[in-house]
This record gives sequence, structure tokens and C-alpha cells, in this order.
Amino acid sequence: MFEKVLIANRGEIALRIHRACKELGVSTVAVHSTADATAMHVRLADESVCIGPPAPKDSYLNIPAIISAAEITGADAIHPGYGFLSENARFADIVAAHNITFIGPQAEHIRVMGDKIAAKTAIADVGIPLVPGSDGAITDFESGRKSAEKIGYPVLIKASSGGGGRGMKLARRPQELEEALATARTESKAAFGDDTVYIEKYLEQPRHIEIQIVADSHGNVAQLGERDCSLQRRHQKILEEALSPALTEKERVRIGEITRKAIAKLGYLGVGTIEYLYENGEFYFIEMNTRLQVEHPITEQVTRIDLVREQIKIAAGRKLSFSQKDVTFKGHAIECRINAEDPRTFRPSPGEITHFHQPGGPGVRFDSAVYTGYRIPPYYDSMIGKLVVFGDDRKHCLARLKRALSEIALVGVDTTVPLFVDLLEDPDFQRGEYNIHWLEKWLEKDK
Amino acid sequence: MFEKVLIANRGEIALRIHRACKELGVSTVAVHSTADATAMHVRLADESVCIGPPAPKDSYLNIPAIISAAEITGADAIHPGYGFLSENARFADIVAAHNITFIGPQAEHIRVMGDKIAAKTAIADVGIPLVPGSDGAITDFESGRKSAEKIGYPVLIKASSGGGGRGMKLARRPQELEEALATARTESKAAFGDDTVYIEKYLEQPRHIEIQIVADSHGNVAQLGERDCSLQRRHQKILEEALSPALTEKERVRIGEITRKAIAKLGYLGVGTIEYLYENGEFYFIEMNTRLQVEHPITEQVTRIDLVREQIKIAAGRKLSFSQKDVTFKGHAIECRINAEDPRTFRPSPGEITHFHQPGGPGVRFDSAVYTGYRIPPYYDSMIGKLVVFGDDRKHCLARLKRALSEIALVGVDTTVPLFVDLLEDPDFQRGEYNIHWLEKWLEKDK
Amino acid sequence: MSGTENNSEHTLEAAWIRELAEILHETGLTEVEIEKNKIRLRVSRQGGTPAIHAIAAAPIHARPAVAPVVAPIATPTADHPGTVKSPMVGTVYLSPSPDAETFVNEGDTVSEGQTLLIVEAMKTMNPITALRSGVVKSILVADAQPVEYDEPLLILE
Amino acid sequence: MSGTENNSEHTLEAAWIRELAEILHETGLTEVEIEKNKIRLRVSRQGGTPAIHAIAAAPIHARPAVAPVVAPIATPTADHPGTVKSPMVGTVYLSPSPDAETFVNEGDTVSEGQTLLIVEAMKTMNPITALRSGVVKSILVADAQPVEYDEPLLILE
Repeated sequence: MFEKVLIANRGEIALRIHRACKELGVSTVAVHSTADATAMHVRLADESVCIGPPAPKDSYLNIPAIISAAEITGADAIHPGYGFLSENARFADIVAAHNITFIGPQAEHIRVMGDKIAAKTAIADVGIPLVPGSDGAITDFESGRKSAEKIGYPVLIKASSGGGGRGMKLARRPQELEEALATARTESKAAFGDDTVYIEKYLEQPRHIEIQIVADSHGNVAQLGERDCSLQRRHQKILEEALSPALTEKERVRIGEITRKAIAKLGYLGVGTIEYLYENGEFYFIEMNTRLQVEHPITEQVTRIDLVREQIKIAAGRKLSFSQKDVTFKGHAIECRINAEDPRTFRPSPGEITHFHQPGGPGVRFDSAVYTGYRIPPYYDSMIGKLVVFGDDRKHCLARLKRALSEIALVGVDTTVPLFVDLLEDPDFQRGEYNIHWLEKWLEKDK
Repeated sequence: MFEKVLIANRGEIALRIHRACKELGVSTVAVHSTADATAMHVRLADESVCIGPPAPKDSYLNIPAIISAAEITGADAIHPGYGFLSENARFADIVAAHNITFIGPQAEHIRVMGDKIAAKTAIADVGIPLVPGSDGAITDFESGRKSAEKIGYPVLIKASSGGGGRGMKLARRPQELEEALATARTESKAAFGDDTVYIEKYLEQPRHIEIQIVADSHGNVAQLGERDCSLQRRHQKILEEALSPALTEKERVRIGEITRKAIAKLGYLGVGTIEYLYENGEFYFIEMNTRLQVEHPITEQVTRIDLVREQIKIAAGRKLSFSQKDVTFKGHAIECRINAEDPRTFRPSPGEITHFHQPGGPGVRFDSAVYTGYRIPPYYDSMIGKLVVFGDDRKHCLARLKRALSEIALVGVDTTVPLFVDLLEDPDFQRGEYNIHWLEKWLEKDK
Repeated sequence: MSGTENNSEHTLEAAWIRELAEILHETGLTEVEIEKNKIRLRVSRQGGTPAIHAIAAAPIHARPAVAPVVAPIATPTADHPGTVKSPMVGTVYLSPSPDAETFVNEGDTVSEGQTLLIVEAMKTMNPITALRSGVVKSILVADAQPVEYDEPLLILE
Repeated sequence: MSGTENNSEHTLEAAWIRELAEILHETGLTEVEIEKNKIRLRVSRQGGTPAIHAIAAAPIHARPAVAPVVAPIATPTADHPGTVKSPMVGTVYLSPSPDAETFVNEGDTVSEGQTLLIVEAMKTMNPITALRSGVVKSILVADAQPVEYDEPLLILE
């Protein structure tokens, strides 16, 4: 096992990693910007190093600073968390070049999965189902038109280097294609410095279903079931469930096994997630995230497997502590992302949390790095906590979620807590009947 | 299901019951003394009624006030929690006489189990093993001497109406018997107004092992395994574990089944606990608690069964939501009782909690009714929270407990948190090698 | 007029104190003493930052407890020296029977020992009597209303 | 009559006290003392309620972060205007090589652009030079010591 792990992140995930390390008897090094000097992960870590000013590019994305921090503290591994440098293949290479273990997959897999087109080729090779789409990049209108006709309308034009919805355009009819293509390319160029786009079949009302996988360096691969992350706003997940209220047991086993076998073929290492669109019983690959996911705790709650613990042990060369047949699902779990935002306009609300009280009791887990008196800095993302609730079944879970939400006190800033309180009253949501467009429509309706 | 439950208690257990009610869609009525007007259970409850001044006898033990509160709010059930009126058979009778459901066993079982001698007779009849002891009460020295000789020294003299160690005396040799008997009778008379005593075999280094049972009104009885509550100070439990690190699987199944069958024969209703002393593979009945136990959460964590939920459902006439074969144990759970006391002298430390931060993350549950700014009143017991930690196994659980303890902030009062931090470093404790005398010796040693 | 002058002067000082407070916060100092133009000013603070009131500690998303009875704490009249409070939880009655006259009305003069109202608890009628003579200033409860322990029932002056 | 006058003056002062009290609450101060026109006024409050320090928010049972480096926040010299701070995380060297003389010594006069020390990060030596001429008042770090971003290295006066 490692002696000392440097946590190259901030906020709740830095704390989550710190907790897993301490439970493994491993020392922790927190790195932080000047804006995070009083952050919880800094206060709890065994050691801390200030690595730069508030701007992420100068601190949490500052590779030389992080490597230097690892060197002066003698850390033998770096955990990148999610976001920031977690899917930066060059960072993984540099870490390795300094004889430090990168707690994550091989750089090669990060690189391939970071390129949307390369990822699809790789993933199709190992048997993962894709959304019907263009053969590679679309560089002119004519090739775009041919592809779209072959696929069948509606089609979606997407940026090869894209993410977060930028450079993404819909063409419902042939007449709309030319403009959609041009706009997508312009946006993509502006956002990513690259105007390469591709075309895909557009699914009308899909759900977002993702499979959690975990693989060790001894050839053992397990899949831990799915998460339903269909409740999204501007492609940002808001609330996630495990397991999905929509899948049949047969579908669950089928996509789980397809995914597990594919990952084994890839020779992937560590934790990862394959994201799918799901419609009419079919699954279509979206992307693979080669890192820990924000919503990993709901999988932990229904499987009782500590994913971060497994991830660290795997990076240290250990075998998976369980095999696929040990993976069983019990009950239902839901995660609500508590953001410091206006619950309707989603305008960020940084500032001081003058009073904080977290919900407790059975089946409630709160992953958060805030405390009474903590000042949320304006430089980073607005997620300040994840409320994770477990129940015997979905109905019980919803009832418990309602009571847990009623116990939270986060005074001084706006939060998305009231949004979830309202969401729980919606009959569609109560029945689990929603898709990736549902939340935005619900938010519109309510205005 | 009930419409509205009145919670005739305070502190963390009042909040625990409130949570279970809300998760069942049941409204709650908090009753409180004037000292508890700003308590958490009062703030969260749907309704609240002030029932009297701070002294428990005038508020939480004030039967007419509680019945009145139930009547003016229209509550259709009363949950007594633990302590206070929870094992008061007369209260259960009065509640029933007012056509309100008492969430607990029949008054008859409370009555029998509340009398130590009657309890032993009843429990022996249904096959529960007893500590060898005198045939009924000892009223003079001569009958005491004969009994002690038959049982074999060392023997313990105990008050029939006793509890909490009062009226309890040890005689290691025949010469010590007369004085021990006299002292026990005098103490018993003073403490309970009754000098009836009995004699029992004294076990040298037993563990305290208790079996959780739950029985519905349809004849279904299940046992949920044991809790090891051997870490005690002055007969007060300090830390509990589920399952016990000492029992073999064979012993576990044997005592579990003996207990389950006995409870079925008794015709008992609701949740209950049979406490045993355990030494050299044998179990000896101590007493039966006809109520929810403080340490019930550790059983909930290893079985994933919500005991308070089941208890309320049973009182409402529902069937157990599981059968014995569904009860499986996974992992290990430990509860630490966080008291507002000096961690070494155990001197109570009431006062204002100027800053409160509860531990979070995976496997950590904190049952507490305190909050930042809460003033612990000096009138009631000093327990302010229960830290309940779950791990894949005992070792993992201990590591997680250590990190959870390091996250708690309870500023403004002394707490027993440092006691647990120290306890975790002890090799005997780490190996699970302790008995009911161990903690007191450990505390002595450390002085 | 001097009153106005004083006011404006105070305002100047207020601004000065506020500025000093800000400096204290900024620098982490706990006390500043300054003497200038015949004005001596000392400003101190104990600590730091968020002065959290016990009351702000309530979970903001929790529904307020919709008590069927008025919480004594929230009642401004609770401190009136002539307040008669309920000695028990129960139901208050203003008259001996539904059709009867009320025991007292606002404005009535009552003598010591006279019954003011009744609190019923567990089918027992408990008369609440005047501890001294006086005038009924106001009756704070309605007939057949549930009352908590210590809840103000009536003000006697 | 003077009594009346006094009263109105008292009222003025009462208003003044109220204003000061409000300022105390607003600013988080705990005490204000003011002397003016032969009137000395001291207004204080004891937290009123719990003054929570941002720093007190740390879990008290947590071990202090035993940072290998001095936190810049804790350094009283950090505010000295002549403080030269580390522009990066790394290891500081006081001389160009282990056997060589140190770049500067305390008391040395240095000119603008002169190398004061070196911070090594990822095998790269980054010379830290004087932005203006002055005298080296004190060197705050030891040779080969790890330093954080923004950590004070040296004071130049």
C-alpha cells in the first residue's frame, strides 16, 4: 500500500479521497490554492501545500506545482479526483515519469477515451453498441448530407472535441442540416479550437444510463450495475438513482455483461464508467469516463462496495476484494447534488455559510466539505454537497429523501435544496417516468 | 397506518422516531418540557406541545400531561422511546384505555419483565438459560447461605427491584456472605423501597451479549443477531458492536434460535432485547428489555433492517416485512455513545454547543439532536449523540471509526470523543479481547 | 439646533467606528484605541467572524412546527406580571358548561379565589382561580381551545 | 427645569447608545469606547451569542495538519511590504551549488535584478531576483527547505 497520497483536487471529492486514504492507513497531502487555505480537506489532511493563486489554471491545473508538491512532501501516489487533471493523459504520463503512481487508468486509455471519435472506434471493437452515426469526421456539407440520410433524421451534429453540449446541434429535417452543421463547426472551433464534427442518430426521449466498472491489474473486471442520470439541466446531472427505475432485470444483466466483457478486452485498469443512452430497450454508447464519477456513492450504497477504497487498492497493485458473483444489489439509492445556486435560475451563490446542519439518521449519507463559517469561493464549481439516501426500495428511498431534505440547514447562500423538495412532489418523478429532456421541460413549465 | 404519532421522549431517540414516522408518511407530535422548547425534535415535528417544567417527573414522566397532549392533538399512537415511560406497564395500560395505540409490547409483558424474579421464572419456562441462582427471594441469612453453597462461590447478591448496579454485592467466600447480604438489603431498601434480594452465580469475566428480537401480531418472530455491549462503566454501556467479535458462528446460531423460539412461546409483540452474560461458550440470561434499545442502530447497519420502522408498522397491525431466512449479516458496526462529559472523570458538561460539525462520508451515521447553538440542559442524561460506523469487517470498521472521530467538532462542552480516540489505540480492544470489567480496569490503569 | 448637530456628529463617528471595525476584521486585530480632536475612541471585538445566533440554528428547510397551541415563548404577553398561565396541558373552557355564562369577561373585576376558567385534562376539570383580586384585562384563549403547559390564558391587572 | 433638560440629553445619549449597539451587531465588534465633549461612553456585548471563529470551525479532534512547510497565513511577516514571496511550490536554495557561497546574507545591500535565492521545481532552477535595490533584513527560509506558493522567503528593506 502507498505511504502517502497527494490529493490533486478540492471540495467534497478531496475529502472523499482523504477519508478513503485514512481508512487504509495512508497519509494524505492536500494541495490547495490560496482561496482554499481554510478548506476542510486542507484542515483534515496530514499535510498541506499551497500550490498557487485561486485561478484553477494556476493551481489545480498547474502540473508543475502539483508535481513539486508531491516531491517536497514525498508522496508516492497522486489521486486526481474528478474534473481538473483527472482525465489529462499528459498529467498521468508526467506523474509516472516522476516515479509516482497515478491513481487512475493507464494514460493510453485516458487518451483514447478523451477523443470522442477514437473512443467510439475503440469501444465498438470490443462489442459496445454505438448510436448509428457518420463514419468518422464530417468535413463538408455533402458528406454530412449523405451520412444523415443513411442514419435517418432527426440527426445530431456533435463536436469531436466537445463536451457539455457545446458544438452540439440538432437537424430534425434535411432542410435544417446545412445551418446546423455550420453552427456546430463554428461553435466547436470557438470552444475547443477544433471544428471537427460528426453526425449521429438523434434519440427522441432517451434516458441516461451508465454502468460502473472496476478492473484490477490481475485481469479481474466487475460491473457494479447501472446509475440512471437522466435528470439533467444543460447536460449537467442534477439527481441520480441506482438502480434505474426503468430497466428490466433482463436488460440490466445484458448491458452489464456486455460492458464487463468489453472492458476486460480493453485491458482497462481502475474504476470507469460507460455512459449510454437508453431508449426502447436499446443501449447506445455516449462516452467512457476514465475516472471516479461524482455520483459514485449511490453505487456504493446499493452494492456496499467502497469504490474509492477499491480504486486506491487497485492502483497499489492489489486484487479486487470481490468477484462479479459477490456483487448483489439491495435497496435503492438517490443522490441529490446540492449546489450553491438559486434553485430556479441556477445563478451561483458564493459566500459564507453562516449556519450548516447536515441531515442524519438511518440511510442518509452526506458528502460535503463545507462547515459553519465556511466561505464558498467564487472561483470553482458550485457543488457544495451530495445528499445520498438509501431505502429498502424506491418508494422508501423517496420518503427518506424528503425527510432528509427537511433537515438540511445551509444558511447564508442559496442552494438547490428547494428544487429537490419540489421535484419530490412531481407525479412523473415519483413514478420514475422521466428522460434526459424531462427536467428542462419541468423547469420551463414551472416558470 | 397511524395518522399521527406522539413521541413521548426527547433527544436523539425522539428525533429517530420522528424520522421513522416521516418516512412512513405519519405526522408527528413532539412533547417537551420548558427546557426543551428549542430542541431539534420539537423544531422538526409537525406539532409540538409543552407538557411541563424541566424536571422529568413533571414533564416526560407526567402521564396525565402526555395523555392530554395526545388528546388535544388527536394523536392515535404514542411512541415511548427508551427510558422515561417506555417500560412503565401502567402507562401502557392508560394509553390503551384512552383508545390510543402504545407502540410497544403488551403491558403484561412489560410488567413481568420489569420484575427481575418474575422475569426469570417466565423466561426459564420458555427455555432461556439462566445463571444458576437462588430459588426466589432470600429473606434471611440461613436460606442465603444454603443457596450460595448450592450455587458455589463466588456469588452475587442482587436487588429484586434493582438496576444500574445498586443493591448489588459480591461474596467471593462464605465468610463474606453475611455482610454482603446485609448491605445489599439495606441499599435495596434505600434505593427501591424494597429489600428483597436474590443470589446468583458470579461470572468472573463474562461478556455482555444481547439478542435483538422483533415479533409481529401475526405470529412471526425473527432474531436479528447479537450485539456485544461488554464495554461498560458503572453498568452503563459506552460502546457496542454488532456482531460480537467473540462469538463463533455456531454459538451465534444456537443462542439466536433459542431466543427466537422462546420469544415466540411468550407471545411477545414488538421489538425487544434479551441480555445475556456470556462466558466459556455459555449464555446466562440477565434481563429482557421490552423496548427499543439505545444501541439498536448497529443491528440496523449489519442487517439493513430499519427497526423503528418495523416497530411502528407492527404496532399498526402490519406483518414483519421480512422473515428469519431474509435476515443476513454483512460487515461490522460499532456505536460510540458521545456524552457531554469529561472523557476521564465522566463529570457531566452541560452548556452551549458553540460549534457542531458531524462526521460524514461512507459508512458513517450520526444520530444526534444537537446543532450549533444548542444548549444542553442540565436536567437530563448526558448522551448527545451516537456515532454509528459500518465497515466491511471489524478492522475496516475500526479504521473508519478512527477517521470519523477525527472529523467531529463539538465545541463548547466536554465530550467522550477523546475516550474513544484513546480506546481505539488499545491492543486488547483492537483484538476484541475484553469483558464487562475490562473498561473500568482500563480507565483505572490510565489514571 | 444642537440636536441636529449632535446627530450629524454621531453619524460621522458611526462611520468612523464602522471603518475601524472593518480594519479589525481585515487585520485580525481585536482592539484599536484612538484619540484625535478631543475624541477618544476604542473599538474591540472578541473573536472574529460569524456571530451565529442560536435562533439561526434552525434548519431553514424544515417546516415550522404547526403547533395547535401558541408557544409560550412567542407570546409577547407572557412577560406581563398579571399573566395567568396554564398549569397543565389540556383544553381550556371559559364557562362551566356549553350553555352557561362565561366565568369572567374582559373588564370584569374579580376577587381572590374566584374561578377564571377551567382546564380539562384527562376528563378532569381543573378550575383556574384568581390568586389575587383585580380586573380582567384580556382573555387570551378561546373556549375549547387546547393549551400547553405554561401557556398564557388571561391577564389580570 | 434642568431635570427636563437632563432628560432630553439622556434621551440623546440613549439614542447614541442604541446606534452604537446596532453598529456592534452589524460589524461583529464586541466593544466600543468613545470619549467626547466630556462624555465617556463604553458599549460592549458578550458575543450576544456565539461568536464562531472561522478557525474554530476546524474539527477539534482532528490532528493539526503537520504541514512540512510554513503556512503563509500563519506568518506574521507575510504582510511586511518588503517580503519576497515564493512564486511557486518547490525547494529553495540559498546558494548556486552546495559548496558555493550563499547568494545573499542578512545585512547585504542588493541591487535590482540581483539573484536572492533559487526555487527549484521539477528539476528547473528558478532564480528569484530583487525587484528593487535594498538591504536584506532577514532570510526566512533554510537552504534546501520545501516552500509553498506565496510563502515568504526573505525581507528586503
